[in-house]
Amino acid sequence: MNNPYLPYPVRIESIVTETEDHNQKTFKLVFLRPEDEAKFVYMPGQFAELSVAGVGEVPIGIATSPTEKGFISFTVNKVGKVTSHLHNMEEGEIMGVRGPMGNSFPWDVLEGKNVVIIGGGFAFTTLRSSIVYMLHPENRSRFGDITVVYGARSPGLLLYKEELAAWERREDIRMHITVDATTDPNWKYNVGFVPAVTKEKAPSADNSYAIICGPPIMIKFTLPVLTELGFPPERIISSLEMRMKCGIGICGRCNIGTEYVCKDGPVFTLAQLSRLPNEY
Amino acid sequence: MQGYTQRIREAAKRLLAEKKVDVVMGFRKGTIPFMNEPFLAKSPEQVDQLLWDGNCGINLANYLSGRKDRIGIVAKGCDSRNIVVHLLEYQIKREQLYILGAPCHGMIDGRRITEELAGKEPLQVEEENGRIRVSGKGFEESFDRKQYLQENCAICMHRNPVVYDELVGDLVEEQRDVDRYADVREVEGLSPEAKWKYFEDLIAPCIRCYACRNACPVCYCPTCFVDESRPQWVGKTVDPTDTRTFHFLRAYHVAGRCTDCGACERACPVGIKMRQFTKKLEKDIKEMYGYEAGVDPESRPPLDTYRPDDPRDFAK
Amino acid sequence: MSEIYIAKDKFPSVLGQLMGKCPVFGPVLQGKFHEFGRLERPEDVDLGYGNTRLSPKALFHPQAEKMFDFSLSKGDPEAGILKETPKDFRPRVILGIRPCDARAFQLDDRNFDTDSVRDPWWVRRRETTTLVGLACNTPGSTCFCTSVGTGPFDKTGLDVLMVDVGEGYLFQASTKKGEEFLAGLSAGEAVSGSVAEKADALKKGAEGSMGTQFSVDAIVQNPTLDLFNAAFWDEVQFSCINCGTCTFVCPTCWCFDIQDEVYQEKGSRIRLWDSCMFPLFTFHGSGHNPRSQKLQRVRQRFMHKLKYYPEKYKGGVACVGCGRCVRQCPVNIDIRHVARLMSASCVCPT
Amino acid sequence: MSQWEPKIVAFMCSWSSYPGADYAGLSRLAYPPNIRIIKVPCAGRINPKFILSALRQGADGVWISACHPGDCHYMEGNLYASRKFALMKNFLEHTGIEPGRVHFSWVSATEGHKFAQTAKEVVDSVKALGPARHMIKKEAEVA
Repeated sequence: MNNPYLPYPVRIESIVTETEDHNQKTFKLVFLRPEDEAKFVYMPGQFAELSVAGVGEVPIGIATSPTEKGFISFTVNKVGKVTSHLHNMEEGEIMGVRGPMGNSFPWDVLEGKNVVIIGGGFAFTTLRSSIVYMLHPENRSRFGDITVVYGARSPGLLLYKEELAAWERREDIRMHITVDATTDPNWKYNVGFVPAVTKEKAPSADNSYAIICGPPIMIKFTLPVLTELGFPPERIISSLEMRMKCGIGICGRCNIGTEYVCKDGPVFTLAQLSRLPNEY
Repeated sequence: MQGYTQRIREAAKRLLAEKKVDVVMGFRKGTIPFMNEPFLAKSPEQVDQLLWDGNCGINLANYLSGRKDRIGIVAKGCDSRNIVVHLLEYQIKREQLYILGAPCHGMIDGRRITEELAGKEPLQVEEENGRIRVSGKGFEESFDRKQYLQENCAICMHRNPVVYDELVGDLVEEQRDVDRYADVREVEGLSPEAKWKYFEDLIAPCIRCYACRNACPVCYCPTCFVDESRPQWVGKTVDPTDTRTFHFLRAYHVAGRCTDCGACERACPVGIKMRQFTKKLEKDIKEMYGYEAGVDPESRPPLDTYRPDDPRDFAK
Repeated sequence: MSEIYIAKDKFPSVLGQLMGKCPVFGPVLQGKFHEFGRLERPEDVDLGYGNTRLSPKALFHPQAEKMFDFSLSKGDPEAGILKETPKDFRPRVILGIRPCDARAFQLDDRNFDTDSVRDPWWVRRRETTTLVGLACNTPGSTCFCTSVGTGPFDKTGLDVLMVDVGEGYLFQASTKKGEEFLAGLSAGEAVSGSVAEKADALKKGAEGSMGTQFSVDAIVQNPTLDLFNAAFWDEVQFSCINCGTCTFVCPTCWCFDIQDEVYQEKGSRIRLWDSCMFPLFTFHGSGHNPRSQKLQRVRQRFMHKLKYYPEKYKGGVACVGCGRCVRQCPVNIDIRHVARLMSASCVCPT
Repeated sequence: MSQWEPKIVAFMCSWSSYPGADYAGLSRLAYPPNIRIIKVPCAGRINPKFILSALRQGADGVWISACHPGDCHYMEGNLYASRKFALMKNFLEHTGIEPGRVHFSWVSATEGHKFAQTAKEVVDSVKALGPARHMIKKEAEVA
């Protein structure tokens, strides 16, 4: 019987420190066995359990897109026992990955639509996955306009800086990068909080879906802006975080009412969340 | 003890009506024999649910930590001692409390009576004139109350509340000639190997549910050592060494603070006599530092102070 | 389905033969309480018991079990790679389990054995186990199985139901596994009319003594958010001390934690019972805790059993009425009382 | 068994016993090599969890050493510690840890001789008891 708790062994191919506070590192992982890689079929918005023998597991969103072959990447915020251990690991070391887990962003529904992506801080990982996925030559024509609002506290805390710059140069994606504040004289993008920038750039709600991931405070103040712009709750999509262990809807801790965030989520529409107990 | 219920209700009604307190903490009738439920009366209309009998063994001081309101609380001897511990440890302010002292006749050990019934299920329990009358389907038996007290109650030397604002019954005579530590001395006399085995057997049924810890009024740490992960001091499974570590440190952590209220043993779903750990510490503290927990609101707890003449013969 | 009768004086030798064929587990007196244990001798089993102190769920979902082992030794090419811990999955019999407890496993199956994910340990143990239940002739005062869709003679979770008819036991098979079990028993006699009548009378008597204590349907009909926001939780939660007793003794509480342990140069990944009563259960790494308050945790337990579960799986509540939590709660929080509050016609938020 | 040498974890106050060990070294005094010293800012810093942690990880003995009463760099840390450890030692022994595994001493920065002498006493006492048998966390005994 297939054991859903058994991680696939992977090797850490590279580690990139993303932010100036060194709290975000991106781990590029390569499967030790090709058959495991073949089984790891995912879509943007899903996550996986990163496993370190003797330390434990931690659920992290998949930062790569399925269009990127030969590896998967995870950007890990240093917070607790497992993530702190990961931050001390080195390239070449062996660890484990279990997944993919959860639903993804609703790609069948998003087809043919304009997509507005709103992200804040380090919650940009599965959003990066989504952008890369949509911009892939085979996929780009399946979506309408792509608008991105991405903010961080300061320029040094933005993830994936080189890719952001590359996307800025493209014609087929509208980028609105912003920081809360900066003293950098060379900063050439926006300054302001994500809700304010969203309001200012006013992406059209026509035929559009909004995907929003970020700190709770950002989400709280951005939702009214989206509503004002005409996005109904059914078209506002978010991804939740929750303490998890099994990641497959069995161990019981990540529920919001009837829904397990690990299996039935982590992606929910605002309409779905409004029907659930406010306990997340 | 008859009449306590009435006086508790009257006092509670008065205190709530006069807005001297916001709530009154006491007990209400339980749904099964030998059990009452801690209850918080918030309005004069609710006070008639309050009652008192020999099944109010849970220590209500446990519910005080961190409260910000003004509380009327029914307190038997041990509850009042734990209120003192809370005061000493700044968990509650005296002016928040209106203590309804309940001089205690000891709480009933329902488990022991149930054992005596050998399979017959008790359905009704009544106390009268020092007897406990237990009845069920097709039987009725009577027990001498004195013989069926919780073990800690049988050796209790502070049945009267040590602090109170008002009494709900007459003070009772304190027990004098009580040998509190006969069982501890028995273990002290064993060889190290036999001691190890004794405690091994004692905690073997433990399921790590933490009922003992959570029922304990002095266990209020925001993060208990068993929940610390960096470093992780103790494993979370039922491995015997981990279970031992838990019980050992739990007991040590309440040293000089434990009033032997028996809440831990009463709460334990698998019947572990974990007072065998705490009583040793209580005995040593009494012998070495002359301190009894929760008796004097003025003197600092024993591990929060020292004396120049403390015994130090254990050191080289 | 077939049935046989075995006289009590012949039963020990029948049991002895059975134990020679496969491991047999049953209610055993351990200290002052009964627990399920492996029978070493036929006389170990005590079928005169009321119910076990802990539920028998540990037979399928042990309180702590190793999932994987691994090496951490430097230079070991396999270091850090998890290997499934070898286990004994031989066929076995659990004898004398109560119908409510057996029914609980079926409710738990919906969690462990789904279309998309199958828990390998749970599923293999379930597949290799034959459940031979013992009907409750005299249900206890804290039992309420008939209020939650099972009963003292309920066969639905069992392969075989045993009824103590005085001089002997009536065995009734209700599954293919049960048929095979009966076929393998020696000394079985045909069931006489008087035995069948007696069993029937016992069943009627036991069920009749219990009645219905609250309406599950009414709870299921009340809207989730009304129940969630109901005012009564504040009163229900006051006395709770947030220990794990109710969840650990419960046959349908399956939640678990996963912990890694390291022993010098090797280690294990272990899963162990966890409890929604513990704050750590939902404590995020960030410090945020969606159920930081006692009220939220108490509500979660009852809502999960009586509202979320029936809603998610379309039927049944995650409670079999065994009454263990009622008897063992240190502060007398009674699920029957809570269920009555939840089934009241209006629990609208105040 | 003849090959066995005890492992002893020693928690030493950085103001007294730790420099005491240094002084013993400078004075070329021989003391047994079984001692693993963990320097702590004051005996008052030693949580009883540390002692249990050492035993759980397989220490055959634990030795705690502080400033003499009255000499604490922080005025009274050692006096609080003295109460903690008196109780702790009794409690460990009451629950089955053999007397002679857990030691407490007062050694000042200038007492190199006392340090070496106490080290020897501690090691001898633990050696006499043999390897630790209890409180050691080995592989979890679970299903």
